[in-house]
Amino acid sequence: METIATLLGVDPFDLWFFVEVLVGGLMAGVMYSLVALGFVLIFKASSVFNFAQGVMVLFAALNFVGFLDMGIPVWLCFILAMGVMVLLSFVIERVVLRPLVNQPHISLFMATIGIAIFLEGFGEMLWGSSIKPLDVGIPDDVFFLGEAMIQQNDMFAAVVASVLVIALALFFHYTRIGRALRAVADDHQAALSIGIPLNHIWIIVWSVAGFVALVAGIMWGSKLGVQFSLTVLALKALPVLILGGFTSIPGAIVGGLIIGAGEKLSEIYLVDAIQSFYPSFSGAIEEWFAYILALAFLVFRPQGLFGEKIIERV
Amino acid sequence: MIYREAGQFKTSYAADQQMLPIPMDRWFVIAVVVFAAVVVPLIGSQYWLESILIPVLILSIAALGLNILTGYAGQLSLGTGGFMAAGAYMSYKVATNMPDFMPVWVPVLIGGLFAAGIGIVFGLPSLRIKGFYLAVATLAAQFFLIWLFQAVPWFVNDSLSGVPSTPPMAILGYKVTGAEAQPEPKYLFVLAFTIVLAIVARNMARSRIGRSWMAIRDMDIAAELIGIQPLWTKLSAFAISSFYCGVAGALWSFCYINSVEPTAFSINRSFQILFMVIIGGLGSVLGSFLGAAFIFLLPIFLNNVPAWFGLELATDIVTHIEFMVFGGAIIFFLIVEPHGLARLWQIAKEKLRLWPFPH
Amino acid sequence: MNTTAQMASGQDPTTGAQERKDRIGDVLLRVENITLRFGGVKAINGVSFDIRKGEVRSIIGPNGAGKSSMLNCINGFYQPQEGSIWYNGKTYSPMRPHDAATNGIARTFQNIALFKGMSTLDNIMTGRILKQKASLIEQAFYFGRGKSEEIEHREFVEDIIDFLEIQAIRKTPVGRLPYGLQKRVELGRALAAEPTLLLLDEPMAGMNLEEKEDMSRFIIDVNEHFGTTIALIEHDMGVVMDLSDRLVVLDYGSLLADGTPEEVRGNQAVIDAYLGVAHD
Amino acid sequence: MTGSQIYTAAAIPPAAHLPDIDTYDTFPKLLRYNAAHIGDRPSMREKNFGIWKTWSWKQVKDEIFKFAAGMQALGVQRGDRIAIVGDNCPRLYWTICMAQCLGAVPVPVYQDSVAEEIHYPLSHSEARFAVVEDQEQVDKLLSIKDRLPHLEAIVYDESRGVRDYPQPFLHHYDAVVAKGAEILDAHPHQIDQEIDKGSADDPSIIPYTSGTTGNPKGVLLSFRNVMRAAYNGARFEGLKATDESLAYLPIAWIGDHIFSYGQAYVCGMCVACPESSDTVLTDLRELGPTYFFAPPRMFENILTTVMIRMEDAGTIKRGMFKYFMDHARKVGVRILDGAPVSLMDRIKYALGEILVYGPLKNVLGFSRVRIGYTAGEAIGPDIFAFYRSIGINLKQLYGSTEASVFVTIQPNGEIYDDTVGTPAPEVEIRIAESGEVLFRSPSVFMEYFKNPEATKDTKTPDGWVHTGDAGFIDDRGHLKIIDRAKDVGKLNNGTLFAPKYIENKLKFFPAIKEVVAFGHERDYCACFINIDLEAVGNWAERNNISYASYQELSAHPEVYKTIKSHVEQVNRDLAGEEMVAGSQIHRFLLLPKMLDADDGELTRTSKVRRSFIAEKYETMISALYDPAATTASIRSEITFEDGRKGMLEATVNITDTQTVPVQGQVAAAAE
Repeated sequence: METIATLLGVDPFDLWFFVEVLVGGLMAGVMYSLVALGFVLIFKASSVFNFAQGVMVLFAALNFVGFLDMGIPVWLCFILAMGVMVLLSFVIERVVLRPLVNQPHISLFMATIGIAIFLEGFGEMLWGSSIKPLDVGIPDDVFFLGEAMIQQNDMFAAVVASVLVIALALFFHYTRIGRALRAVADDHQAALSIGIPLNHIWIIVWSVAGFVALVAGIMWGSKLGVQFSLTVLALKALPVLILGGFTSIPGAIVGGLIIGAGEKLSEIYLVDAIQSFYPSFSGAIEEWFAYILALAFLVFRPQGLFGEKIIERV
Repeated sequence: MIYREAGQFKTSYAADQQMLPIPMDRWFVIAVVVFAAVVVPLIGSQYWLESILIPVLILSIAALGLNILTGYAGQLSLGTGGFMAAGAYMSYKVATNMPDFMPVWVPVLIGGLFAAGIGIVFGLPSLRIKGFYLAVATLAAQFFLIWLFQAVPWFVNDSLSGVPSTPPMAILGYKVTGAEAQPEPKYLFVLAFTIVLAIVARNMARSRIGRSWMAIRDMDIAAELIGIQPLWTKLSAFAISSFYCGVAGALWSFCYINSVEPTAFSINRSFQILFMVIIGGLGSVLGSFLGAAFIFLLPIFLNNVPAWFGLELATDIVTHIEFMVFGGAIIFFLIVEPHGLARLWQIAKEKLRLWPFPH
Repeated sequence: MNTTAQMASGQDPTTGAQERKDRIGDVLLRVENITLRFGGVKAINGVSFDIRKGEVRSIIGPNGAGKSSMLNCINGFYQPQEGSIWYNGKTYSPMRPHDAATNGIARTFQNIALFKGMSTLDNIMTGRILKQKASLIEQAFYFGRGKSEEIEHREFVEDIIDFLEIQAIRKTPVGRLPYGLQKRVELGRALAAEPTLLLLDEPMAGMNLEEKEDMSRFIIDVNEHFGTTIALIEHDMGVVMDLSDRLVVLDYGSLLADGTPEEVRGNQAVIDAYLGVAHD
Repeated sequence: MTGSQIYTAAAIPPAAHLPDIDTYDTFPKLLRYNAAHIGDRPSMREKNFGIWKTWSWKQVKDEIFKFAAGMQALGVQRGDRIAIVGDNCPRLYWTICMAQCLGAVPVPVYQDSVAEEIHYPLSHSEARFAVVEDQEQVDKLLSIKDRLPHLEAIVYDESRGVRDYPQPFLHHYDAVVAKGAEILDAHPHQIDQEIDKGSADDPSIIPYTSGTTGNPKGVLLSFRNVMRAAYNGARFEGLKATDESLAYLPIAWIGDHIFSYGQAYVCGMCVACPESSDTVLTDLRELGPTYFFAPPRMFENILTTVMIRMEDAGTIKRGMFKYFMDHARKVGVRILDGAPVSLMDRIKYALGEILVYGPLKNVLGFSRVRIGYTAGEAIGPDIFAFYRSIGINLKQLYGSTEASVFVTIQPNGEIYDDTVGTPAPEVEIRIAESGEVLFRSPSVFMEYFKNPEATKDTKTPDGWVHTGDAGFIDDRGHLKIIDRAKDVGKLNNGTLFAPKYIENKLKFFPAIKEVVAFGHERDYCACFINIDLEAVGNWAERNNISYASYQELSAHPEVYKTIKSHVEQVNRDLAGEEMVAGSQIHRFLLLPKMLDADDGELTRTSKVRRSFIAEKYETMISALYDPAATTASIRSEITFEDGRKGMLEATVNITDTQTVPVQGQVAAAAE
């Protein structure tokens, strides 16, 4: 059996090939990071583990594409899609979060699974379930870094992600709402004393997460087309969170990059190594690499790279 | 209303601790079992037996398994599909390689035991992590296991397609597995497993092991200080839960889809079974059955209802509605009745016991 | 029949006190130089004391004195960085939860730690878990020991239910019970383990007078009828002075005083600590 | 005292399924008979530790024999009295039989009495031994022990709290039985020999009657007395070994002695004891007895609870309940009595049985009741009809301790709510010229223990017993009781005044809890009324009437209006009955407090203490008879729930009521 590298006709130990794989992986990682970012925002502000974040990416992208197909200009589509996400935040706060306040976290977690399923059906009900190509004018040529081939849209996504992270950092640091959101992560009472009702905070934070989802959806949609498989890819954000820690925004970014790069590199080099011992090995470890890595982390460092240690008291 | 409990008092703990202490309930359950075992095979059509009852029963077994882990022991799992696959692949391997004199149920049980072993391995992280952290760990099991069974062709005897058909096996000359088997024996074969496993689940729930699970679920620190060992308790829940899932996976392959294929045990299967448990009722044997029936039958219902009103709905629309209904139902139950259909049943029963008084 | 000569009505108080003294035996547990740190904070600082068989030993002190931490060290939930615990002939450094449970140390918690999803009966039955030996197969098919043990332990548990007068809530899920009854169920769960040493962490916190009286009566009854050694944390000084044979006073994690209620009552350091004289 | 007609029961055949009580003429002999013939059938049950612990006749016999041997070793001799104090529990019932085995006489004492009240029966009976239930009773006895010179030893059942008591004369039941077992091992026939010495005319028990005045009297009953009564009652109703009853009324009360002991031994049936006095209703529901006795008050309380619980039901369910209850009222009693009823009505009733009556009987624990008795006082016709209409064979009986309970019983198919039935088997009844009811039977008591005076006053030399009740036999042959003979008085115009009769009529209204009527040697009849806090409170809640106390609720004008309409309804009833038409109620007031046994206003069995009340509320009574007064005041000491004392000061309104003119008399119409 031939290895992937030999199939591609390159020497796996070529430095430029390595760079190419690494950059490709890092770019995929940026996508994971974007989804993970949404998780972290919501988790920090409300301790809700939002399983629906992945589906929100799909849902946002579906809305965006749907509006675009109506011939609406791109900027207006973006605003409309964002409006839908804000509306969604209102509905979720009213229908799901408020009745479940003070319930065990695990119940809220399962409720977000319910939201995920519902949105999946709802989004496709509105816009159909076929794969929709998305072109918002992001360049998709390639350029060469040395001998390594790099996708332009990957670079674009990286830039957008960076801008987004910086924007969020500024938002959290320099706006009153941002500060309130940070406060609420530490202490609900403290947030109340700032004068913003908890309900509003939830709506805001879910809207921000919706915004992140929309951006992630547009990036991913441009690359792969808007389709159902986005939600499965979004599941990859879970191991990213384990690595980065649930409460850390930098953790989400770094975790995403590690997983993105790790799974691409291991697919090439680890499989290569295994196949030299066991030639019938079929590879495709990309499917589980991230999860097993997360599992290893869970056993040896459950709080992740950046999370805080939990002390139990009686 | 139909209960007549006056005079049905208990004179011993053995009587008070029966599986169904109220005689009325006992008779009802016996009647249901007799009906399912005797009447249903006589009157059930092939469609009903093969396309509805068999899958519902098998899914009930899987839901029982997940309920043991999540409902009783409080360990959330998204890896049910993976454990089912483990059972399916291993029992295929055994069934195709075992000597002829071995009874049919042996490969199914070995499949279950293999899944139990896998469950223990993936349950190990539960000693250090809880809640959604654990959910992610079990996702690892899901993706890794499905990959593993495709990547190692040994499990399917190096079959070229990778999706081999399950071999026909027989009890007393009646084929109970594979595509050629008649629906009735197949159904009874599945039913037998379901009944035994349900009784066992119920027994465990009311014994030391069940109380240990629930203690760990409700207050793990206090449980440990009482002398309940978290290691043994959690791993036993993983093992037994995975055993159930493994048996369900094997039956799914041998008696329902008649082949061993990875897509049958994807992440979607894991979610499907999780929904059964949530909607049916966490920590309830009955709930596992109600949930399985609800989740499995709802799409069939949604497919047929528009037709009764002369409406034609495209299949994909129905699928979307189905998703929305599931999602809505999960949120509804979590908010309104976190203990699911089983609790609704329980409430109805209490009402009947107190009839005509409201409470 | 020996009749009128000895028919003094009522109880002779001296007889009772003498009997109590007789019941107290050798040292059961000795805490030796325990130091417990959380990060840089010392919760307990080199504390030593002992508990004798059959006595009621109270640990008192202001909030944050390290009382609960002390109990947590004794039953192995916290493992102190220094020091050891000598218990019934063996030294443990540190004690592990499972050691404690198997050696007959049971406890109740300051914030009730019942199993909310289970009935009163099942909660108390969990106290018997270490005594149940049925195999998985016996439990799964409810035969042999799987069945006989359930009945045998149910009988034991029913005795406790009767003792604590909670028959009426036998099958009620504990989550639905009022606070005072939950505390009682928790005591029942601890008693079900037939403990040699019973650790009670503020058993009367948040109770009204009547409930406190009931609980005091149960504690005395447990001590007298079952001969259980009791280590008690309690804020109500009246209760503590009435119930205890000896007291340990902790303050800021250090031992402040150790002795009989009378001795402790007269101890200047204790008076200062309770009157809130400034520490430096 | 002679001259009037003697009424007797129709002869009924002897019961072939019951043992011959002339051969087995004491309870210990019946115990041996039952242990030998139906040894494995249940004899007693007790709800304890969560289950109904059950003892077979064989086990009971063994236990009693051991206990008897142990007590013998403690010094019990023939003729001794053994006091029994405690709630219903098997061991105390066994104590009765244990005493009878040894030829000693059991003296059961009301367990809720305070120490002072216990003192009299114990000292009067010169009990040498006491068998008591628990620490509470031990403490009571210890507190009066100094004044009980005969009392030598106390045996207690529950050791909790008593274990460390130093007194050497305290013995644990288990220890006595263990000792007895040792003795029986050595001398297995010791108890049998003692039993053989007993015979029908030996004293079997001395229940003390709770008199309204003076000291209680010990009613000495022989085995023949109790056993014939039990036997006759059993064959009259066809009781069998398969019947079950719940023993929850005081052991010291003769009714319980007959229903839960005498008839249990005669029929070999099973008697169950509740877990505690607080759990009687729950235990009743679980046990589902086939043979049940309750005082009218209990049936009334249960009915009130049913109605209140149904208020919370949804509209549909409530409508259904009302519809079928109306139907039951129409045909239920007729169906129970076997009277002809149309097919349609029967079908409707059957449907009601499925939807309402059956489930209702089930949740109340009456599903299996074959025979239900009520006695003690008159039961409200509506209450009586309610139970009968849903298919419970509830009957009234009339009896007394001196008769070993049965004087009259309502026979199946002849149930009238205003009579207490026909003479019980072997009972003769005669009405004295004064209107007093007298009876004679083999079950008439031997004598009042150590009280020949009282015996002579009550029992004539030829065996007739004065009941003290006034009544008459109606044309259906049924006895109708009007009142206590001594309470029946006359108004100034000579009209018969039967206060109890009037009071009971009023008490049948759910809103009225208690009534005290006055009129003897007065110009007209007037009364005090206690409203029922539960029923009226519930009504107030539904009508958004707020109130802070019983006193305030009682004073509410709407409440007065309702009660007035009830009183006028009673007046119309009275007008229709020739003998009492003149004693219609002219004025009433609502008392500001509940009459209470703790204040001495009621007896412990909840009977009104008329003379005490007349004295205490003197000011109010005079206001009732002062035509100018529109209000009445009271100042008196009362006892609160927690035992504290307080002062009650209140002024309440007096209301005049409409009376109905009666032929030959001119009733004063209220303005």
